Amino acid sequence: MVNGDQNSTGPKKKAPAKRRKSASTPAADPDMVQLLTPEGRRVSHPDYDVSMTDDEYRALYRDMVIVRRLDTEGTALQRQGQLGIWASLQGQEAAQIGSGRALQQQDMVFPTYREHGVLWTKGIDPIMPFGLFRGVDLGGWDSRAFKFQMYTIVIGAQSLHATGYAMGITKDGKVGGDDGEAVIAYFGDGASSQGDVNESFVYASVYNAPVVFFCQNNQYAISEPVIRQARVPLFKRADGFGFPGVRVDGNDVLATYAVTKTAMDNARHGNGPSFIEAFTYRMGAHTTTDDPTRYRDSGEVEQWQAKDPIERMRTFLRDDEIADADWLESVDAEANDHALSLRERVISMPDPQPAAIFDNVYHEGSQLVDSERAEFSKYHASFEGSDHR
Amino acid sequence: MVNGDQNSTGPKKKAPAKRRKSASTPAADPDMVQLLTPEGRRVSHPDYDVSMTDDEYRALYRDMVIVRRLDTEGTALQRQGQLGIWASLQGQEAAQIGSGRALQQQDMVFPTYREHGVLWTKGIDPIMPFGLFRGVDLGGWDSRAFKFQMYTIVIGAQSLHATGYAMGITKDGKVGGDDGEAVIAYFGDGASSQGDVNESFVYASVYNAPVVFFCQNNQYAISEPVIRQARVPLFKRADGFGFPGVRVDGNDVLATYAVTKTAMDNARHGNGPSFIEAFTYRMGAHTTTDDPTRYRDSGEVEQWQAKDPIERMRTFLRDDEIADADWLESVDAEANDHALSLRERVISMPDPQPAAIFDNVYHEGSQLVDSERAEFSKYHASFEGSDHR
Amino acid sequence: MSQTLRIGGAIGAGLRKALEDDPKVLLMGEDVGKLGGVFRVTDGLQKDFGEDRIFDTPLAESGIVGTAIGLAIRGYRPVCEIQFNGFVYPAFDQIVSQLAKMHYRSQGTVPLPVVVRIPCGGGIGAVEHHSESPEAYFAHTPGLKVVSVSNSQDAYWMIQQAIASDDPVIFFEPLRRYQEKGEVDVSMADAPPLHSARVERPGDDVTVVAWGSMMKVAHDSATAAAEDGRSLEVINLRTLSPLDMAPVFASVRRTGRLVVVHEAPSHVGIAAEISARVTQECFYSLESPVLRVTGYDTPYPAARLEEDYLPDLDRVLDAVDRTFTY
Amino acid sequence: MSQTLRIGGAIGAGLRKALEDDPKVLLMGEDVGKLGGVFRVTDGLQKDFGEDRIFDTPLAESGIVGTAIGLAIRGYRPVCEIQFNGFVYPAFDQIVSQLAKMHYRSQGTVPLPVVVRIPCGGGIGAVEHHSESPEAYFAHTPGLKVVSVSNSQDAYWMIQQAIASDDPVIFFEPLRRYQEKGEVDVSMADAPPLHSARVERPGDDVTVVAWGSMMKVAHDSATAAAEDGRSLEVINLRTLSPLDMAPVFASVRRTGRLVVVHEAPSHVGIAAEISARVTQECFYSLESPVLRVTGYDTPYPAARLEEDYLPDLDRVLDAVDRTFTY
Ligand SMILES: Cc1ncc(C[n+]2csc(CCOP(=O)(O)OP(=O)(O)O)c2C)c(N)n1
Ligand SMILES: Cc1ncc(C[n+]2csc(CCOP(=O)(O)OP(=O)(O)O)c2C)c(N)n1
Ligand SMILES: [Mg+2]
Ligand SMILES: [Mg+2]
Repeated sequence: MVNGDQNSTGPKKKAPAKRRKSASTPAADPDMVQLLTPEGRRVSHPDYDVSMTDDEYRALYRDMVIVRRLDTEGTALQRQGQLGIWASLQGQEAAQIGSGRALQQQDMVFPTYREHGVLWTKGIDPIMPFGLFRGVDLGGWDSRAFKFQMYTIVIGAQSLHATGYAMGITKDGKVGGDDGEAVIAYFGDGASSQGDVNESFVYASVYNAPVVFFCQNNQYAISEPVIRQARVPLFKRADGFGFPGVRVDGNDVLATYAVTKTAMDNARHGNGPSFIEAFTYRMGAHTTTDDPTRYRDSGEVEQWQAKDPIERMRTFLRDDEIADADWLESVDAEANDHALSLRERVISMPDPQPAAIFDNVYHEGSQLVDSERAEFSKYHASFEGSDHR
Repeated sequence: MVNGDQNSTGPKKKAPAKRRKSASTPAADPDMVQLLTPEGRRVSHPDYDVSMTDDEYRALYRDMVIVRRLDTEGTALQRQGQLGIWASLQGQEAAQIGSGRALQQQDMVFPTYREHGVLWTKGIDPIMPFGLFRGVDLGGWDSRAFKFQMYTIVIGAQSLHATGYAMGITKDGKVGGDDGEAVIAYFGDGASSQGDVNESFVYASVYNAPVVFFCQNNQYAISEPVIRQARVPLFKRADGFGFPGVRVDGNDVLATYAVTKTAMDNARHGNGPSFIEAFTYRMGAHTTTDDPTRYRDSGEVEQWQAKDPIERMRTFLRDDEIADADWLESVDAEANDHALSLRERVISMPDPQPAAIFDNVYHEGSQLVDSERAEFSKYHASFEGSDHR
Repeated sequence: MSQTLRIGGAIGAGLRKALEDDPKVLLMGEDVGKLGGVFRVTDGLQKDFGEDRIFDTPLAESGIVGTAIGLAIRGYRPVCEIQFNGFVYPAFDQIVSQLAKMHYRSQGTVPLPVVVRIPCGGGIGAVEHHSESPEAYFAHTPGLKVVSVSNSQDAYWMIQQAIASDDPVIFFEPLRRYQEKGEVDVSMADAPPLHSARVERPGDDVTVVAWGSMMKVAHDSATAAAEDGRSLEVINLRTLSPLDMAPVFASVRRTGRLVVVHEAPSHVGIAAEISARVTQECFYSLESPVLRVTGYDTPYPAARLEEDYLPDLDRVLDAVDRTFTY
Repeated sequence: MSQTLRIGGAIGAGLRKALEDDPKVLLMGEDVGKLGGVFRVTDGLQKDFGEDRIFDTPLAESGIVGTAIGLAIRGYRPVCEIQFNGFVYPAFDQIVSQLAKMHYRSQGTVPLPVVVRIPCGGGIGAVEHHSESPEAYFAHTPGLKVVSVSNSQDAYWMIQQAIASDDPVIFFEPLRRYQEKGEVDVSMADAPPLHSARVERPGDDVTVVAWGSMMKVAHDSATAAAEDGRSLEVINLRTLSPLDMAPVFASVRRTGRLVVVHEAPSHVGIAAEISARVTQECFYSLESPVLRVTGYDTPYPAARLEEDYLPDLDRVLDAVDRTFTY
């Protein structure tokens, strides 16, 4: 199976409570929701908990391993000239899988350019965004069919689209009840400074829109540490706009899942917007064109290495005897297969036809574009047989 | 004297404490700083107080009476076709006089289009903004000489200018100490929704800029009640950006003075930005082109009438025997004189010369503008003696 | 069936018709609800169609257009009102980077039927930022369609056509003409296509092209010129992106002379585009270069100067005369 | 004294010189500090001039320009870096309504010496919003001055002139040429004025006008044309607002033929303005209409299509040929 169809691997709702070898002690930082420590110990939280079957625990682990492996392939493909650029999610797997798996089929996602993991949880073929990074398209896919909007590169712009879409849900009367629809808007710590993002808080609050603002605070906006964006924790921003904000350990897939599920359910039941700050770290470069050694030291990276989202989950699965070595290996093998098939399919992505430049500028066409298309074809025809291009 | 030069009429610092017949009981709403009740009773507040001489109390009252009278004249002048439009400050006299008088000479003001009262406290000839509303200029005055920037009509834009200017103060090393400089940025409740205003909060916080955001919540953005902008009190917005926010009774000139002075002093001493929500009411129309009866009922207006900033101050002055009937009358008479002299001077404001269109487009000139100016003159010369215009 | 309506009222009537015809149509903006907009164009619509469909927004233009995009993705057809021309700029990023490009980026899967209504132009003695003519910014932006109305008939039909269009349309309304009355055939079966220009007055000597508020100036000029025995052909461009040049080319091939009139500054304005296209297509027909009568390349001046800033009958006639000096 | 510098390095060297010459000069923007900007143009400047003068801003472009205006009012000379062309739009309102108009509104009392640096154009295989050419938006805005550099010598001198100017300057840098090397006379006493065009290659048959990234294409075309025995006169416009048309008029009066080249879409683009001006001034000299070779009127396409989208040598030569078909 090339995609992560959430029915087959996602956590089932109302899963039977399972034994908890180590779910008693509370987490360290009271300001940050945590259910699984960096050491892989389950801890409790007064407001949030998850009870999952072993299948569900394993599914989350599997997701994280696969999306990391696919991401590594993306970086490799760029290095080999197969992609123009790649934006790595390394280190943010728990934030993306935890939040993505907390979504229901009817929920709509408004991503940035880094949510490859969330895309996977929506059951979408992971090759989808590669067209954008390879430069064969502008990322265009049917964002409504997939319930996953196009990647947005202009920082923060999608937060308003998400809010407007959520306002539409309310107008459609699709809030209230478990089958209500909700929206999740992803953005980064840097985006929190944009006027658009703050305006989206205003609109979401005033119209009580069913939208969850999911901010992955990966500590950097390219080279700028988060202190360049705010001098207080980002999750505190929400309160002043009139809705709840919470910080979650973004490297803890269980906590991220629990917090996101609660927020999305609140939204779908008509209780309005909320803000989640997933406290995580961008392990790699901002993109393949970036050189992080210019602005941060290896010591910092190592500290976060010790909080790796996949490591801690693996430890938990092993210690709680939810998965054995064979199964863990099989997941790595499966991830590899996904990566290799992805690589082959990316490499064989065809270039678009030149005249495609003129396609879809308008839904109803335009005299101007049509005439330019005609000139273009005439011009290119004039080179037939010549050595032009 | 046509202007309100603040040395002669502003509160002196370190004024001797005076008798307080009625300064014991605390104010009603704990969330709103108040030192003078609508009934004109002095009340106490744990964090804020003012001790003023009788001269200073009277000066504040005089300011409010004069700016209201001048404002009435502005409305009258528009009705008589002498102005294109007028934006009335009626009801907001305490917010503007209280905050304006809390400023020091070296402080810079970034106003909206309604701060005629603040302008008065800066000792500026009140005729200054009438050029804008009459349409003979674009409001242009030497904003640096007056320490009072031009009126800004694009909602919220000035909040970023104020923040940038404040960043410059820090770079100049002009913070720290009682002679430090600070900036006050005025805007309305509606402006709080603008991206620019929220971005200015981010910048002010990150650079710890010496700026005070003074939001006059007059309950309306044209026809929109403040619930269209926010579902929680506006002063709470500041906290999430990392600086203090406070709500003050904007119809209480003493409380507004106290709160603003504290905030400005914090800024000038290097303690960074703060946010003040002056809770007040726009008694008149949004501007002379607006018809408030379309969107609010007289009952609401009457309720606020009972909280009138000038009334309560007059009561206080009388009850505390700070001013007698003669003095109160003399102030009304003085205000009238100001208004009449203003009216005469406004009516005789000359129209600009047509060719002024081309002046000051650039500081260093431009071939394009120069050639257009030349054509323009040639063209107009061709009408000499004709009945053109 | 014909009615007499002011231009503002005709837009309102067109909006009402669109709201009746399609439940997905929404009106949003500052003060569009209870107040009916500062020009009263949406007067009474909230009362009749409810706060769900006609709603006041927070005071944030980027938010207006940005949330309208989200609503369009959801399947609605939002009509955004920008209160005054000078206040569209905070929404510029959402318009040029999002609204204009999304259909292209989505390879045609996501149409964006969003209309942005902008009262434009000067002439009402307003303070700064209320008298701008920003058409060129939007016309230069691929992915947007831009139209400009100048009379009640067009106002009534073009707003409905813009709303029915699956492309984003920037809809310019000549604010100083809102009060002008005109006949509206509300039962017309075949309104001219949205993106078509129209010859409104045939003539032989000089072609005058204008749109929006300048149509009145163009027609008045033609009337005055006729008295001097000069026959002007007046063309109402109506659409600024795409341009409908065929009627202009046809006219200039006959007259050999063209004057283009607009309020916006001339430098890199729409008249420049028309000049370039006409010169290329009608090179041998031109008896004179295309002349432009426009606002000057300065910020919009103080109200007391706008009469001198804005193109008027005299300046148009002066240009018409100059086309005979080549 | 002459040095060999890449265009990016020459801008950096010019910035360094300006920082040394005037303590009021500041550099601000996203990642301009430690990182030295994503193109490394400001590399090393924060280290040498400190965080007070070269500082990273929050990720908010309206904030960058808006606070720069406040800093300029305070007496500083801020140089804002916009990271990529497509990200200037969130700052559009601050640029066109505030930066461009404030000097006019203040009746000349408040000069705004703010420079906004924008890496522009395509050709580097980037994703969307990184390859835009927004010159026309700014050139159409009175109150702004707009320039475009194309070689190391101009880069070094024009950035210093822009910073020294008391008017706001939008400063376009051809991002795909940042790496190209050129000689820079750093001790030159008389650099040409900021707002002057320059004939870079004399010729007799056809005039080719370009700027920024397209200068290389124009020169290559001239070289290729020469081989076919056709002599092109190449003019580097350098300044887009105001335009310096005198050298263009003089050239076209001799050649009678003009081709204008730019990356931006053609509809209401700068080439249209040049066409209109030249047709008006050189009406009797023109042997052919002014022809435009530009990007097409579509959003900037996917990277794999940009070669077909952008003007190149073949398209310029094709247009040159067509000027002989009239
Ligand atoms: C409006 C805008 N300005 C600048 C950029 C350039 N840029 C791309 S990513 C980025 C940093 C984003 O940081 P953050 O929001 O924290 O997201 P992250 O990349 O860390 O996931 C910047 C400045 C952009 N894409 N859009
Ligand atoms: C960016 C922008 N959008 C819209 C307007 C039109 N407008 C002028 S005043 C106003 C309401 C402002 O309300 P508020 O901020 O509360 O200030 P107040 O007028 O109440 O003092 C609006 C919408 C504007 N001037 N600028
Ligand atoms: Mg980040
Ligand atoms: Mg208000």
